[in-house]
Amino acid sequence: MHLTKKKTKNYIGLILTMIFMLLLSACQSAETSTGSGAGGSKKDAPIKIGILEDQSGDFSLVGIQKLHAAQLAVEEINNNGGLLGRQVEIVAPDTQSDNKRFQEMARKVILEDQVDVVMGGFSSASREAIRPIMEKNKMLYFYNNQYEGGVASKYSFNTGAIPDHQIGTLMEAVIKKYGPKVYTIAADYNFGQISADWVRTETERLGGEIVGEEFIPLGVSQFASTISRIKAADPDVLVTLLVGQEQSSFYGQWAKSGNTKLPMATTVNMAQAYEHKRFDPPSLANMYVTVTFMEELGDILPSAKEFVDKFYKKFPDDKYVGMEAETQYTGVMLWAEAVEKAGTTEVEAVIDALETGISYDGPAGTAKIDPATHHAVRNVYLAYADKEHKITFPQQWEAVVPDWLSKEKGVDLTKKDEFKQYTPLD
Amino acid sequence: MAIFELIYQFMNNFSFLILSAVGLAIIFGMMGIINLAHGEFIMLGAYITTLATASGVPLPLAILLAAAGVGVFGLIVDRLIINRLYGRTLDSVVVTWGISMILSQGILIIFGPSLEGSSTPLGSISIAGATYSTYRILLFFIAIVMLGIIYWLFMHTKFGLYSRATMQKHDIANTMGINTNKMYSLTFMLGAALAGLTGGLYAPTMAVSPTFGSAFLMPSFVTVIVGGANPLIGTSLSGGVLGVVNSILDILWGTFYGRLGLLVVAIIVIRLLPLGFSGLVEKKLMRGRGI
Amino acid sequence: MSKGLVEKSDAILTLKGVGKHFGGLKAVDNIDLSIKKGELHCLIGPNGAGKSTIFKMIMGVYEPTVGEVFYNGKNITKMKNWDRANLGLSIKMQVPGVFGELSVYDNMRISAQKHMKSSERDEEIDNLLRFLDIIHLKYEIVNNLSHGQQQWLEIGMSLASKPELLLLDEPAAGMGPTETEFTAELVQKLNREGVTILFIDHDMDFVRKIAEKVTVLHLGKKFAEGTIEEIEANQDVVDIYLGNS
Amino acid sequence: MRNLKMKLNTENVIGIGLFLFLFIYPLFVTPYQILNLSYFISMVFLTLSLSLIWGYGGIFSFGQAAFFGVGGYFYAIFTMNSGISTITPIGLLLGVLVGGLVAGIIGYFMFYGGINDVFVGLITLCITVSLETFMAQTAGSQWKIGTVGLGGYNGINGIPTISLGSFALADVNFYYFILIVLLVVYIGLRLFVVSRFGYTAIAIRENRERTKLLGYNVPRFQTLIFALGGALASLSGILYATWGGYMTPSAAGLTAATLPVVLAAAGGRKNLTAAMIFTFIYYWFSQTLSASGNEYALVILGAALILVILFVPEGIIVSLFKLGDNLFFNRKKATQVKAEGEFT
Repeated sequence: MHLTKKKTKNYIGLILTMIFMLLLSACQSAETSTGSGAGGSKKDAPIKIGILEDQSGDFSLVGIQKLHAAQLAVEEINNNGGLLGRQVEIVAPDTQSDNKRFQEMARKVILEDQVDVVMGGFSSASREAIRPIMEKNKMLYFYNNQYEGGVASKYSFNTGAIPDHQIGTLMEAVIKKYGPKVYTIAADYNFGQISADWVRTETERLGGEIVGEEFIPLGVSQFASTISRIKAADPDVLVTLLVGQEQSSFYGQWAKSGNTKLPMATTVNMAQAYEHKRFDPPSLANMYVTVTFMEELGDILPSAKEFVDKFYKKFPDDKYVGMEAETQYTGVMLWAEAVEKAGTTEVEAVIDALETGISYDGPAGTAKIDPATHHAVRNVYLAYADKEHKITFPQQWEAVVPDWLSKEKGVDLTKKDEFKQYTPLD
Repeated sequence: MAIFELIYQFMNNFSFLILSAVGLAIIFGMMGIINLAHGEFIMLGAYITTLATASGVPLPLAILLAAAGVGVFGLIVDRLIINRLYGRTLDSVVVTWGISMILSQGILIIFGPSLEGSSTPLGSISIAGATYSTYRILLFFIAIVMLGIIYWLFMHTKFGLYSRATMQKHDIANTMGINTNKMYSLTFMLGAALAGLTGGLYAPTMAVSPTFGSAFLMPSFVTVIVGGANPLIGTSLSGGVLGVVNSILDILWGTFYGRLGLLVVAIIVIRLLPLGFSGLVEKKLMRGRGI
Repeated sequence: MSKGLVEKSDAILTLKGVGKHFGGLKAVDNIDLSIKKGELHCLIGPNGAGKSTIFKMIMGVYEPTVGEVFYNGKNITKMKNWDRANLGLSIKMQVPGVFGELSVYDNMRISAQKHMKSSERDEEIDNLLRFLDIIHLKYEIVNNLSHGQQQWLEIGMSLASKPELLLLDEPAAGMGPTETEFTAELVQKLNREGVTILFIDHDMDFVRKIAEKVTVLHLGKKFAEGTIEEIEANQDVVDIYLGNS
Repeated sequence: MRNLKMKLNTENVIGIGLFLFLFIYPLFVTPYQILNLSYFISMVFLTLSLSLIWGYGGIFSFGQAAFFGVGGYFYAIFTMNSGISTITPIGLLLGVLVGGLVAGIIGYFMFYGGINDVFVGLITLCITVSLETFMAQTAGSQWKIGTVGLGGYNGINGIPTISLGSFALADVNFYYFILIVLLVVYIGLRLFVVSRFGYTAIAIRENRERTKLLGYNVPRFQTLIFALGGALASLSGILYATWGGYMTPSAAGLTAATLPVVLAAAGGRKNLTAAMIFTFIYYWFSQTLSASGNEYALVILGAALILVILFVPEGIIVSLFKLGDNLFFNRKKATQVKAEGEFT
């Protein structure tokens, strides 16, 4: 008797759970069916952009900014009458900072949603996860992000900052000002290792010397031993190429151990994850970073100020407008220019249009596609944070050309298709 | 000079390992539950502290608030969910995984992907020409004091007696009139509160975000694995041993080997002493008493 | 089952100076014990006398702290317990060592498949279940069985491994009179068919009925040994043990 | 052989139904959906591997993700080094063997060392995370095996698909290939669990010490079944690597290590069919949530898992099977299906 009673109770629980799950999935499928229902005739159907950004998980800090930037760009395009007379629509699944999810969603937006271009990805791993899918499906892909450089692929375009832009300029500025002894700490993965290699090459070219180099595994948040090693080496400049929330704990620990005098140089901090706003001063005191854009650029550049204002008007709750947001925005705009020029969204035609060296006067000045490498010619600004984390821009470089791939590796994508990533470590 | 370095290193590693592991160890040791939401409990503590300091609460109070807040949260979670799973160790893995998903995404939805941190309090001190963060040295002593308090709690209070009895033999404790369910609830609350305390203590030294807890998860698991079921003896011993190993490898070969070293030590220890250091010590004690 | 009668001659199992110490406690202290082939031998003694510990050392669950165990003249002191089982040693434990979540058939099969060909396995299982009079429960989940039925099942599992030496730890514990009667007949029947049996029991009526030889343990030591009549006549034994009841 | 006879119960009806459905599925859907389902199927092997060793063998492991990684990386390095497409099936087979071997070695050290229960879970968790930590820092040129760089955190891409002769298995062909592999593995496992070995595994799960006393060399069986699980997980990794042409260290991360445990537990770990079906449902469900870009996706997923464990502790699919048995099949008959691997 007792047994049957318990059984019944179990089944009630089971049925309730099932109903709950069914309800949930019902809402979901209703949502998606309205999303993908707009197939229709190609002529007046909207043009679709697949935006794959991490709206949750480790990388959502930047991912959400980038999604918002894309939404802003598309809204502006649509308000100006759309592209080729058609409206532009965004398909934006959440990739959850998960590489597998990137692969699933890349296939989904290409094959099911039939988008005309895919943009997105923050971590290099997520880019590498989906790049083969782009190439296999002959899909145009914009990686609007800073990264370690070196991707030479017919279908991939990068509109962000790469070592060509950031490291030569940065090292030149800090070595000239502070001296030749350089200590590098970098995240122990592709981006960190490759960037550190660039730092080494550039330092040696400038007559400097690497007095120490250390790689920190991702996810490490305690830096006591690293800090004591740096102190022992007594460098003139500390280059930090740290990545992720955990590793950014370095700065607080660094400042706390009484080292705010030593200048730091980086390519990653402040402009992306606005550490100078999130951490109390003087964590990032005396830090230099080379950027293609950051919110504070609005102080010296009217176009940047206009962009920042537009952004906050549309997304008043956002906390910062960073470098990757601008890159995403400019990326969308460059693609739009190319589509207008090609008169179609056909991938091959758009690539040809992009390879004519299309340019766009964006928030941070003119950005222009370099046809041989599929990267962007950009203005580079040196940003400096003082003890109060106030940002100034002591130096800038006009139209830096990303020519390492073409000069060192002989890549010319206008002549020869390639599908690989070169690294200085090879 | 180098010896001060090494000592400072060790103090740092030791306190980090102990503080990240102790809440997990108590829940695992007493209840046999592997709490995969441990990192998120720590994260919650960091959020409470950071938000409290931002609204003007002094830091020490804010840290205690984190412990209390997460403790209460732990109690609620226990009453709603965990108490239905006593004795079902492996089911609790799934459930706590679910809880951790809800917590980290929930915090992301509510507070966004990051929080403006507060700076590390206290200055730095110089010893033999090198400077060290005072707060971090303080953390070491806090870890020691905390172990002391836990020792007192388990060895000299009624709660401690009952919970040791419950840990030893669940059914016998029951027949002795101990309400084991209540003991489990209190234990879970205590473990959660300690996680909250850890989050509060480290909030001023690290970037606070919904993934804050993930930095603690691996070290805490390794410490508990090496320590074994006894949350007091095991955790402090394993914190000590791992702290030494980590510091030495760190100084000799860098952070990567320090981290890999932790995992390798854990694997070796389980292989040699499946019950961790607790098992070893208990065996020794038994022998000592016996003959 | 048709091994026929074996002459009660050579020792099948010999314990030489075996002891088991837990910390300072000597649960079993310097025991010498010899079981002859074909014997039906009983271990008795008050609680904590070390009876079950001896069984566990014979089966290899515990390793003796001192002393040696011989089986058919072979030193098995350090042998793994599964190897002992494959030599023909089998045990029915005090707390029923059956797989409670599984069916009777599953339990029997787990034991039987190790020791017989799959072609004869199921038929042999049916035979054993019939022999134990639990064939009607073949597909029942073991947890739903009565205590007595679980004990018989465990004896059945032991038999499925075709043992030479069967260790029974309290085979009649918790059984009613009829069940005890049945179990006693069962044990005797097995012994007649050639299985050497060493068993532990507290129920003196049961012991009196079936045991040929009795060893009395007290505080981990061998206290007395002999036929049931000799033991019951021994005043010391009565004092420490029988007198209590 | 009486026990191997197919019994009419909900599990089998649904199992057969599912495979029939999967075989005709490509007739009705878009190429994307076929491709997507191939991905789900490749992950089913991972759940099955855990269901086998945990549900049947009682070994609780977080290590399946590590063997998944070993398989994927081995296949990538082997086939990319050779550069010949016809060698890919050999890469597949060798990869499965290597995964089994690695698991066997780890299992040998654990089980012969007397490690069991939750400690196996903890040690395998350490191994998995070590593998991830190690692989993540292999970006440099010193980390090369043959001509293939390990690629560090970014992983390896451009992994070739499996080719039979000169016939590359892509899209629908890949789908049918992987489906047939699944069918073979599934039937193999169903037969396995009613075999002698399967019974031994179940006995070990139910009571390890007792099983030893019945004459079974328990550590050896545990090592073997763990190796078998490793081989299956490795197969899953290889199929995943060929599906996306990509392998990454995060495949052996903490999340990846936990997911199979969650799927097996929530679906019903003691039942292979249930584990398989739940994997399909979970992947479909979580993907749909993710595709919608809904910020509550992970919250909903977490809540659903908690509800499942609280209200249907045996696993949701297993409970549905039982409900089905009670409604549609004679209950007495249903309890007699013991040998089918469904132990109540």
